[in-house]
Amino acid sequence: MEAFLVGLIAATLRVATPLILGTLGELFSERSGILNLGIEGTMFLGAFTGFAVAYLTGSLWLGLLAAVLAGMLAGLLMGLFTVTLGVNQHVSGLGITLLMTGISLFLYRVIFGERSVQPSIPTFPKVSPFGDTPVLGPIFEQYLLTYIAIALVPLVWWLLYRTSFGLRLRAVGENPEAADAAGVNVFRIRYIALAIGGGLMAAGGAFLSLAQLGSFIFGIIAGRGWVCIALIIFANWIPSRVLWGALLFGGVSALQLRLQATGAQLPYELFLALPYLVTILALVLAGRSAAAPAALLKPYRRE
Amino acid sequence: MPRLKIERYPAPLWVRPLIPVISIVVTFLLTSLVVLALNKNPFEAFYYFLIAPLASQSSAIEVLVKSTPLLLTGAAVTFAFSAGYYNIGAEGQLLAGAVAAAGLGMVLQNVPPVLAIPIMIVGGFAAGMAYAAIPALLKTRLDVDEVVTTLLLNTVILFFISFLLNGVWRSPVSGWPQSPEIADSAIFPRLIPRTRLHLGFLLAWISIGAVWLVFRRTALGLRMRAVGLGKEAARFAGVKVEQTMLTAALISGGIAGLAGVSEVAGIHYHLIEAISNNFGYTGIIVAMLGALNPLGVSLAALFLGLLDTGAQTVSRAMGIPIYLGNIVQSALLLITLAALVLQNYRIRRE
Amino acid sequence: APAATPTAAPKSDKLKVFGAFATPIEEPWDGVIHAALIKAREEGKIEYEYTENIGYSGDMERILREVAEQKKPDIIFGDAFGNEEAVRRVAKDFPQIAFVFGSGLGPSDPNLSVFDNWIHEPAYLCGMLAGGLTKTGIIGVVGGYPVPEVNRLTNAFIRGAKEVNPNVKVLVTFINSWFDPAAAKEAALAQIDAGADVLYAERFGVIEAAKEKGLFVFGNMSDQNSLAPDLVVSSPVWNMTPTVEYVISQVKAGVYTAQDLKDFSMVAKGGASLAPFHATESKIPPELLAKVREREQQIKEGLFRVDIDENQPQPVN
Amino acid sequence: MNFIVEMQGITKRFGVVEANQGIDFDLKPGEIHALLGENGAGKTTLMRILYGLYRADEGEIRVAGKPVVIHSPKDAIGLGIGMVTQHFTLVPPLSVVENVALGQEGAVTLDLDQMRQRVVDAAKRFGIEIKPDALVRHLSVGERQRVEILKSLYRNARVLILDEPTAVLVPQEVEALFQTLNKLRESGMALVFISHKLNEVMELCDRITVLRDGKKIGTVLRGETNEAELARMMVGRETFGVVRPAERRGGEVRLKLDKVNALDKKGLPALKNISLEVRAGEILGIAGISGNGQSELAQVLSGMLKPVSGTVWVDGKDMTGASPADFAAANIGRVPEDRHSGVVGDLSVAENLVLEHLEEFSRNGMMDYASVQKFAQKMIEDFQIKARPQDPIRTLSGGNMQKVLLARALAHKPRVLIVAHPTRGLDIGATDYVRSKLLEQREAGTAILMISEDLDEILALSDRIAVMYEGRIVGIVSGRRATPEVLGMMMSGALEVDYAEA
Ligand SMILES: Nc1ncnc2c1ncn2[C@@H]1O[C@H](COP(=O)(O)OP(=O)(O)OP(=O)(O)O)[C@@H](O)[C@H]1O
Ligand SMILES: Nc1ncnc2c1ncn2[C@@H]1O[C@H](COP(=O)(O)OP(=O)(O)OP(=O)(O)O)[C@@H](O)[C@H]1O
Ligand SMILES: [Mg+2]
Ligand SMILES: [Mg+2]
Repeated sequence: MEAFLVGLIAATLRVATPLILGTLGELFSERSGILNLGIEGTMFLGAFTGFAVAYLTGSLWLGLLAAVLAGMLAGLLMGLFTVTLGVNQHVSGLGITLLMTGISLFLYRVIFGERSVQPSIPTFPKVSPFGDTPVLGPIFEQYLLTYIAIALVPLVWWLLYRTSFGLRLRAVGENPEAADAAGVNVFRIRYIALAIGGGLMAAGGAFLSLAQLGSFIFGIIAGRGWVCIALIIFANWIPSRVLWGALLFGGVSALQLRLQATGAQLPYELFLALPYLVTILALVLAGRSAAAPAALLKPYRRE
Repeated sequence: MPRLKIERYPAPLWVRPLIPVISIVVTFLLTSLVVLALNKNPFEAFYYFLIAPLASQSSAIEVLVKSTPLLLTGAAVTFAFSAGYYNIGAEGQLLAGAVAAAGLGMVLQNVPPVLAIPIMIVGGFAAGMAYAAIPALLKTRLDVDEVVTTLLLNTVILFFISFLLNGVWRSPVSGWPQSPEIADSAIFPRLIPRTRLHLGFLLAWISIGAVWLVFRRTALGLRMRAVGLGKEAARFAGVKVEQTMLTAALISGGIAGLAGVSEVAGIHYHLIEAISNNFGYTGIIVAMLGALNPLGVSLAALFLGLLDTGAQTVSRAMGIPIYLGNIVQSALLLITLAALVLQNYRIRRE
Repeated sequence: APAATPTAAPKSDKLKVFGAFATPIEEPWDGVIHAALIKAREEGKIEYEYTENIGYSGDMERILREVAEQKKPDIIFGDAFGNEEAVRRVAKDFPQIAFVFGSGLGPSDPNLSVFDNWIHEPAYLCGMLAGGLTKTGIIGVVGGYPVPEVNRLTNAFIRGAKEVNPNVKVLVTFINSWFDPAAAKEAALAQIDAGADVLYAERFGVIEAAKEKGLFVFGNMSDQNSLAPDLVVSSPVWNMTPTVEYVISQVKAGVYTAQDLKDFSMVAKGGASLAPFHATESKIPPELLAKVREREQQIKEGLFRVDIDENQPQPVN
Repeated sequence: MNFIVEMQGITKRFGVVEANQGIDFDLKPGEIHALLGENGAGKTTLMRILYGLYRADEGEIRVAGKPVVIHSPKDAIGLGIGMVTQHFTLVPPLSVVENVALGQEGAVTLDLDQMRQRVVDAAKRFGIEIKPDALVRHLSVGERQRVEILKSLYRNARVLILDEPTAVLVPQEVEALFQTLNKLRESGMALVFISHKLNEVMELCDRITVLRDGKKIGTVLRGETNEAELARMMVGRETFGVVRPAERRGGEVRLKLDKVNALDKKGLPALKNISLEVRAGEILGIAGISGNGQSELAQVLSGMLKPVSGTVWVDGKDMTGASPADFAAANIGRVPEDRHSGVVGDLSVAENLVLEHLEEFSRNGMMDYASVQKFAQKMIEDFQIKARPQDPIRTLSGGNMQKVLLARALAHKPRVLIVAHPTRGLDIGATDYVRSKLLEQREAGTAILMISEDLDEILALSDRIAVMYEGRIVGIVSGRRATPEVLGMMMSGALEVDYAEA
């Protein structure tokens, strides 16, 4: 039982990592007033770019850096459409997802050709601060990126609530007219938020290809971006709740796979659907108090 | 450096029909760089993309087949969005309709088509409606944001379908996760013999017609638009906002459900998990590209159907990775959206 | 007038073959068919073009019709899973073309032959190796969906393991997705935490888990040793070349008929095999190796039959 | 040169509309300069240009003698220009301190204590009372306005533009605002005060510039002019105002409230045991300082808010907790507090006009657009609305929008009419017109309940006046006997009048 729980907790942290990164990315974007449905594609782009660059240069860190940069570019492109042009955010986001997925697949084919066994690279090593200590040892034997993702949560909180950028970001997402009148450059803040957000999303994707798998496989994101969209609402746009939401979601997914390994006869589909149903339930309970940024989905334009 | 200034300056009316053309040309210029990098002829690529699918009667009809589910989901999304209900769940409602069609189709053995087909249509509509009712009631009764609930429910029903197809409905013949074939009498008749154009295409146009009729000619349509454009003001003026929104959401779900019926009864004759090629999500794109206007929506659906067909053709004919199609499609979508916005502006030097 | 029309292919006595795949060819199943056709083309036996990622939402029928009408190929290879009826409808309308499709159903007259990846025999051999290699007495299989194609491999693997090690416990997890390598890896790690020390990677992602934990693992479909040379002991390998060559010869001879090409995907005809052990050979106990080699030989000669069991395996066997 | 701001030859076009035509305007330190004009005269446009929200098509701006180009509010702020716009530009979920400091945080990281201290200090220095830690969301309109002013001052504004600052305030708040503005003038600031209220301008300002139809009519010194002259400059005529016909007692009771209690948005009691009656053919004015329950009363009487207890009768029928749809069906005309909340901006004038009574314009659910068009034409004529039936209503000026709402409410000869702030923000002509329509309706026998913060309006129109204070009705007096002094005392809670006395 103890071993099961230890394994479950460790797995939960792993499964939650890309969700934390992706949802924090979405947090930046939405706090600035832009719903970024490009997240699924941006995570995919991150997974691809990270892998391709790491494969070609032999450096995982360069891969990660490239993934983040590519994600930032995707965020800026989203900005071009939603911030500068004020195009409908739902459609721009879906368009960005399509485009980023297409570009990644296309380049993968161009760079790696057709192969029967996918290319692979050594992954990021795990760190184990507690060594072989029972319980703590295996639980905290994690990829560095997992620690980075968790550490980002308070960092993002600090950025949002304790820096002038954060204050401006929140103002821009709530009332861009007011922020503008106060001398805040709404457009610039939104672009920066989208770039940071895109970078984080891509890092979430890169975690899968560079740490979890060491390869880039077509179904690698498998809808995790959409899960992040649900999580951001579950989290009520608050950084700490992003962490709890991601852990809850990760925990249920991990539990399902682990129970199967114990021989439990499970209705898998129910288990797989459970996190989604729980999110809906949480929404029902949180209901009216859910506080989306007021300017979300509304393009800002000076007349 | 002179500062450039962007100012509102609506383009003259004659520019509007040119927007798609301009967008296509711009997309062509951008993506031809990719084609050139592959040492292929971009003109040839775009011939296959945009013209080849229309060059023969049979492939032109296939474009119509392809656009059928998009017309339906586009109409569905238009209904909801116009009433200010952001139904991202056409995908899930389509699947619900497909489940109903597959289920009904199985039990309708020995029922004559004149009965079986209306039952399929009504059943699919009802299933889509029922699945749409969950988020719609949560929205109108408990004020739960529908964008997320509909998005989440899209995934939930996929698990349900997986449960059916890997369990009770698994085809006893192939063992593959697909439902048993529907009865012959439940299969949609072909509109043109020896093509795949089926009754669903007609349903699609009826749905588009319904969008037009409801929004332009009925009191319900005016109420829906009022709610969509100004919920509280409409409420003040005596519109029953929740009821109107619920109606819009249910009709929207029903039409999306029809898309599911149409795919099952017109194309596949059974249910599979991959029955929807993101038709529900593409429906959002269709509705927005078409500016929530029946004519626009139908043109957008036809156009996306063409692009989808063309993407396959290019890849096949020129040996270009199939993913170029995704790139061109999404680039064209984004560029068209940009062009629709930019037509209202001009750039001037200050 | 179109700026360019496809240039008509120069007439030659080579057969024109077309590949129609529902998935991207990176997907291993279709990848194997594609690889065999590419090989045939490189050997100068055929002209070959293909289209991929057709999907399951109704495009297969259209594309097959277009290809049949416009390209007039002699043979169309592809996979019919999820598109069975579409493929069969088109085949019926073009009786002069040989349709050769992966399918869970039987052939349809006059011109649709079927094949499948009948690699349960090497899967059985892998099971034997796994049963012999495990120290904990627990081994694991991670699969996509419990469909017949996956079930029969899994069941064969389990039986192979039990032959060598009757007390072995075999864990079976389905991730309910064809493509979610991260979930497959997590499923494998869960099995490892439950004591498994040898794994069978029906899906991508499992080898990565074995690599991380330094455990022996078996690939699937093609020789995946390169993913972890010290750890991937072997893989049941599917080879479509015997099927492709047989069909070509039949069509050339003008005697092609609809048939089940199953045999050509089995060990006896070279359509299935156990991948080489590479660097892991030295780590396999010699008695075990001998036993496996013996069985392999028996299978080749038709002296040993691996049962085909397509029922869904239990989570724990 | 002692001008701090000089605007010369400013022209601004919106499509075909010339909102400003070659306007000259200047400002001296230590003065309050009024910008006076009717709706649409171009006041806001001119000042938005100065604040960088619009670019002028022609003309030149000099600040402290130097020609400048102002691209954005940021540039304006840099030049020491601040503006308090009509619709506040505050961020509701942020605190007062955060709102004030926004964009002026000083460092990359926020030192919250220091930031708070600086804001509080600034508030003290300028004598502006604020609640530093409250969320703006929870502040009253007057409090928000003070935050807005502080925001500009905090940015070292030497020039402060106030766009119709009194339109949203109650008398006491106006008084406080004027004190603040006087103090700022004494400190050497230059202030622009936009208004259509002559008495305010005469009370507060040093110089007055009058605009009409986008053109400057002239600039006069307060000491050298009077209200009549200003009015003439504004509208080109001298007298206006409605004379109420002789007082008369109404007929039968049409609207009756009995011990109605209701909660506001925050869940606090907003209406406490409200009981009142309105009779056919009378106007009952509801006076009170804003925020004393008038909004909630209007909402209860239009179906937008459900009372927690008590009863509302209309024509003897229990309408407690009925929906807006029920109110519309019961033929109760309603003109909302905020006109933008009563019309759907993107629907046409015609569609907005029929929205309340769709059943009359449709058969079997199908709209009869011919009769809609006819109806709209008639209303546009009858109510002198400057618009076409097909125009989106958001393109109408405030006055015309108000006329549409009034037309919609009156078209069906309502049994009861509920109007809130019928003339808020309207120019003199439109105000006149709306008031005459209300009196016409009174003559026709409608029972009218009119909520207003404009005491002149209350006194000019009401047969009886009920005063609200802290959610209660503290007294009902007859219009004949009421004086501003008495009402003012009641509104401030200093006096209660027995119902019977009225
Ligand atoms: N953004 C805009 N687009 C088009 N026209 C505008 C715009 N803003 C103002 N106008 C037009 O410019 C003219 C002047 O408007 P402005 O708002 O400056 O008037 P105002 O004097 O402030 O009126 P009010 O007293 O109602 O506030 C009006 O005719 C108005 O219709
Ligand atoms: N986007 C716009 N397009 C066209 N005209 C506009 C636009 N925005 C404002 N206007 C015009 O500007 C003028 C002033 O608008 P505004 O909203 O300030 O109304 P207002 O009369 O001041 O009423 P309120 O007191 O409610 O603000 C109106 O005449 C309106 O026609
Ligand atoms: Mg104004
Ligand atoms: Mg105004």
